[in-house]
Amino acid sequence: MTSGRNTIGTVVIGVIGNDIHVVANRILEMSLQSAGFEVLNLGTNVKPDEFADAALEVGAEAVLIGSLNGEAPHWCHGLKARFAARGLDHVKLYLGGNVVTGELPRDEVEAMFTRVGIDRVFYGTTDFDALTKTLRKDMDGTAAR
Amino acid sequence: MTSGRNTIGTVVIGVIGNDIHVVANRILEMSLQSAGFEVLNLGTNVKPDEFADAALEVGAEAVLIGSLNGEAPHWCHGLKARFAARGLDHVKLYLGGNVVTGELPRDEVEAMFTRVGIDRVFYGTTDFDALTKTLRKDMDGTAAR
Amino acid sequence: MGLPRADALIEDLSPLRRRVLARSPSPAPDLDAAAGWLAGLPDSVFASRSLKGRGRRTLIQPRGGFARYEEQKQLMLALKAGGADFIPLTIDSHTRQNDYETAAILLQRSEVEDRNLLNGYPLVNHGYLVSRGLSEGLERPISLRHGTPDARLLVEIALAAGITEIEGGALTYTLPYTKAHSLAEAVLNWQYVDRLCAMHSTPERPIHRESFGVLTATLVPPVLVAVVELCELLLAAEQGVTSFAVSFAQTGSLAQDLALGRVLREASADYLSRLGLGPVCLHLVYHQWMGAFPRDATRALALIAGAAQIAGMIGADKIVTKTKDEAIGIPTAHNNAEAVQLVRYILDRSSVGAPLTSAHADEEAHRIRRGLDAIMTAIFDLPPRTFWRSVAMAFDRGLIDIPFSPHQANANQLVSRRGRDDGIYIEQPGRVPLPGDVLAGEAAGLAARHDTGNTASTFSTLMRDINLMVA
Amino acid sequence: MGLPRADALIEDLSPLRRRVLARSPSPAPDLDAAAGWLAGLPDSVFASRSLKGRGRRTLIQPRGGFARYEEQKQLMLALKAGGADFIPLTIDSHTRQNDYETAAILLQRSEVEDRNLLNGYPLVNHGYLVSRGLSEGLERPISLRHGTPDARLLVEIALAAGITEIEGGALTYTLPYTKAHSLAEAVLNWQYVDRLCAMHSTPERPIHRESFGVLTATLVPPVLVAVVELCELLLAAEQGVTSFAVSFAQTGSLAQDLALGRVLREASADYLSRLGLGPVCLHLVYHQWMGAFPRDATRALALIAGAAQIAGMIGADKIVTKTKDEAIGIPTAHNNAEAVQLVRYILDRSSVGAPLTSAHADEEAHRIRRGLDAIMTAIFDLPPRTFWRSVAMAFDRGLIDIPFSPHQANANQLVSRRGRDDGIYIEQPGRVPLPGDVLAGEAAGLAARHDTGNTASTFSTLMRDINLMVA
Ligand code: B12
Ligand code: B12
Repeated sequence: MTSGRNTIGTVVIGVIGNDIHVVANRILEMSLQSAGFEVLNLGTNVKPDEFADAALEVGAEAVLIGSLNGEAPHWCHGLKARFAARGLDHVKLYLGGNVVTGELPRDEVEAMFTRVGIDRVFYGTTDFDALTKTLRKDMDGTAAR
Repeated sequence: MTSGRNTIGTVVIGVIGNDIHVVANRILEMSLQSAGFEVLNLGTNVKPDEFADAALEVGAEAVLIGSLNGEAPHWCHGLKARFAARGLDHVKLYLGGNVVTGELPRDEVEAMFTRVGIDRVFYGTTDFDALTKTLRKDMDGTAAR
Repeated sequence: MGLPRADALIEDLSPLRRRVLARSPSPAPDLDAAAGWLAGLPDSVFASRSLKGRGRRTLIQPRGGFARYEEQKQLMLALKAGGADFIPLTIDSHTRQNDYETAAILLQRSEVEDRNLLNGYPLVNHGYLVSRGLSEGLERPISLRHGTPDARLLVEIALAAGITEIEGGALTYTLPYTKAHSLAEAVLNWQYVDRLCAMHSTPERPIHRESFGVLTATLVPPVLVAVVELCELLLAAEQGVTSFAVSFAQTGSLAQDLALGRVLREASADYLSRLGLGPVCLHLVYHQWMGAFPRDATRALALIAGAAQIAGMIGADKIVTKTKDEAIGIPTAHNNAEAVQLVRYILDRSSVGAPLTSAHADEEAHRIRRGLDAIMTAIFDLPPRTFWRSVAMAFDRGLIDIPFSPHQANANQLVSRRGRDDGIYIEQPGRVPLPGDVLAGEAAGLAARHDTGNTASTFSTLMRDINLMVA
Repeated sequence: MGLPRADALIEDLSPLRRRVLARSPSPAPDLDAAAGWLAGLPDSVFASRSLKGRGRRTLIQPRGGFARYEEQKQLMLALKAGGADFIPLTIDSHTRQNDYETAAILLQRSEVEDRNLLNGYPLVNHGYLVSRGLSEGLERPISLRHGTPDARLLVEIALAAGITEIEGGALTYTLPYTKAHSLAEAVLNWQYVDRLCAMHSTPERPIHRESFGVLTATLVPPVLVAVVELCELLLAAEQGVTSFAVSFAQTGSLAQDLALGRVLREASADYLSRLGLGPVCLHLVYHQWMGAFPRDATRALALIAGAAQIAGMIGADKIVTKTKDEAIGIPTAHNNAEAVQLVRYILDRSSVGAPLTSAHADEEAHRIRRGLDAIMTAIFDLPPRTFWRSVAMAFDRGLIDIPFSPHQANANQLVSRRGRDDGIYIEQPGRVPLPGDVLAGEAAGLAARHDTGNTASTFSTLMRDINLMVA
């Protein structure tokens, strides 16, 4: 990844934990790029510290974390602290995928993760076009701050 | 049908109304014959009076009525009276098959038909071996009376 | 010697039509009411056009009929919303037996008591004027499904109501559906129906006729299905019908399904051209499992899905569907639409391009065709000078013998049961004139039955055979 | 030039085994604990014997693993009661990555909090002694299903626990399941596993090895599945494995399923005999749809039923099943057993005797085989003198290139998408050495796609291709 000029922002993406589901991750990368974002894709099997380190390194405004295999509750615990430790409180944390096992009420799932510092939770099937729009809005907010 | 000597009783069978489902009727005939009954099979499309006439003619102790296509509630109404009119009150009336449309509680279905004079109701899948045993017992009762 | 011939066509139907129409319990249409009404309908309600324009899509037709107009209309709209390509109008069992009186009583009681006391729509009692409303806003052809040996009045009213697909035929709506209706009469009555349909056809928008190769849905050997389908096709072609579908129901054996589908397509075209009949636009319809159904909803759905996949594999023009309620009773509109959706889902993922085959399927196809040709030749060679009389005689003499027909004149001498891979094989041919090599093939099929092998049929194997999909 | 050869067999595994076993977080079995335990088990728990004695039955294996012993045991009994022929032991994702520590923490928390915090059974943490109890009263073989590139310790413990079927392989458990694990190391580690299995095999009761031809379950072209399966078969045969199953997952195209099944069977036997390896008792395993699943329960069940029918049509030795919960999460034991019952119901009614084919399937089979032979020849011709090194090099050089592999060394130059009848075709071969005529055939398959025809792949066609069974 080279930090281009004509981009509307830089984001880090990846799949957290011991998770190897890569299909949505590849598609997400394509979607974000075609929407004009600069994307650093860490791929699968990404540990919390790696996300934080990468965000620091490229000056990402948001980190988009995928979790498909049911491990999200485990790994998201304490994630926010790793960003804080690097002075990255302002970096937006997005989480999406099969973030829990089984079907739970949407608000319950969202509460579960916002409680530990995730800014936005996308539970299940996600329209990536809508996602990029939300992201753009959130980033405008961050930039203005 | 010839009235044999070694039989344990004579029965009339048939499918009532404008009903042409004959598969169970054929199987029932075989089952009853192999259990030793003398069987007059009127086949399909049998109207109430035909049942009563046939029972009178062969001196049947029981009439086994099949109904598969949902017409039973219509045709069983007033059936008993036709037998009574011919002095055949003692003839047992059996009804079996898809005697109603849809799934209803068994006792509700039974009440619906015993109310109009059917002696025994076999709702849905029927074990014909068990049926012949019941029939034999019922006929012993009739004979003793 | 009675070969089917184009000049067997009935010249003037009008005197007869007047007599038939006079019997209507509802206001009768006049002689050209149907023609006028059909001319004003859009292409989208013509079955023959849907079939012709289907591309590689297998079209879907559910079954269903309710007593009251409103309920039937709701069902039709629900089925359309579920994705049905053809909308059924299934007729109740009293109307099928021309017992309009009982139908009238039960229709009235259904309306008064606000519940359904008929197992189908009593079209003759509702009449053509009311029933014209059924196709409004439907944009799909309506198919008349019944089981009526004398369907003359029913079809008069159907056409006048704008129904463009008429199912049935002399053999297929008599042998499984009646006990005592004379087959010879049925043939004459269906000649009337065929002729009527042909009269109401235009070159661009023919009325579509469809046979009902399902017959009794119980152990009917493929070769007899083929014979019956060919006879009805030829009888219809004699009367000028130009859009026709032969059909059959899932046999329970994939090899036999593949084989029968192929033979029906090939033989239909061959016989028409050899006899100088037609041109007829030919189609193939597949009925998913028509025998005893599993009560368990999951199994019923699996059976429905499996049949849809087979319809895709044989490249059927249309599949006629069942529902998970089949073993229980008349399906709800919701479950009926669910089945349509499911079948579409599977069909959209089951196209195969080239026809599938196997050594076994090839062997089955070869044997079915040999048997078919032998029986057809025997029918053609019967004494009568007209084909329709030969067909009736073939039945009387047991050349056509359908297992589990309720008809009292059916020979009941043919005995069939399941053999290799659950296929249906002939154990005793009765008087059906099958050549020795064909009978040897049937015996081999029986010998390869996996559980019992070549033991004679017993009561328990018969029960297992009938309940193939239940247990 | 590195042809597979029987003398590639590892002579003495003992020193290495001691080092591997020393890493166990649970009490480690000693070197001959497994042999002694296996010798005392009944024939009924040996996978190789079930497969050999299956007759014409396609056997059924569900998937499933829970964190806690008791829950896993209940699942196994429920699956047995549902009619499963093989009982799965699916391993959690931390253990798959040799992260026993995280697995231990989550296992403990699962026990304390009385809920399931792992997506499988952490066998290494439970240990062999506890896990021996799993097969008690089961009378069915247990199959180890995981996704572990370094499965040495896992398999040591599995064998000592009485598990007789080991799924996986160097390629199939690395390319879809890891990001950074060196393939060369994986090959060495799987040689260990193969050798270990061979050592614990007796002529009558071999330990069964099974490859995982599913790979990423996402647009993997059949020819690459065939290459990977052949490589793993040959690597296993080099180490003395005598019972082996090649496998693949439903492609979405019936023609490709029929073709791939046939090529896998034929090529497996051909290569072994040509190379003088074996004898190996060969089997074919079919995985029902492994890609993105429909959320709707009815569709999911229909998809499962349809796949079961295909398994019957290709005469698979075994089918591995999914459940209606697939799109939602780890299935309940009840829904898992329901799927097994459903698949049995369909399979019992889907045998075809002779293999099915079609002109398209023949063409597909021919092309897959030509491509397979070309790629295998290219692999054999690589510089290394041992086959295992050639396999690793083939991957490094992009001769083996798997779409949607998460592995960072995967070439990702091969581009595939769906074409004729939803089959998977290669648009850009990257560095996979396919002959010109094969590539022309692939292009023709793409051109015959019914919706877009031969337009280049776009984001929206990609989404449609991936979600073939969802929408
Ligand atoms: C294909 C697949 C595999 C392939 C993966 C190949 C690969 N390398 O990618 C293979 C066969 C190898 C595999 C393995 C396993 N899998 Co898997 N797999 C699937 C499957 C069938 C499809 C996934 C897929 O590709 N979908 C297509 C994409 C486009 O959709 P998606 O991933 O769901 O993504 C959408 C949303 O989730 C969201 N989204 C995804 N990521 C992100 C990220 C962000 C930031 C946002 C905002 C949104 C978002 O947007 C996408 C579009 O709507 C699913 C079940 C299903 N969905 O049908 C199971 C599933 C995900 N797997 C599962 C499991 C458990 C495993 C295993 C652990 C094995 C096991 N125990 O069964 C191993 C994983 C080992 C490991 N280390 O992780 C479970 C997860 C259970 C849970 N979460 O509760 C599932 C749900 C199946 C199940 N019911 O058991 N799997
Ligand atoms: C095969 C079949 C046909 C064949 C019949 C061929 C023939 N001539 O026999 C064809 C295709 C021609 C046909 C036509 C019709 N059918 Co039909 N048919 C069936 C089907 C699929 C199987 C019946 C069968 O043979 N089963 C095998 C035998 C062995 O089982 P059985 O008949 O159920 O009998 C068992 C029990 O009922 C009982 N039993 C039966 N008779 C008797 C008698 C006695 C005395 C006793 C004690 C017990 C008993 O014991 C048997 C063993 O357990 C059933 C649905 C199903 N069950 O899956 C529908 C079904 C019976 N048909 C039905 C209907 C409505 C019709 C039609 C009116 C068409 C329509 N509207 O859909 C026409 C009938 C026209 C008419 N005039 O009657 C409905 C009846 C609805 C209801 N009762 O609520 C059913 C349930 C299908 C449905 N869900 O709509 N049908």
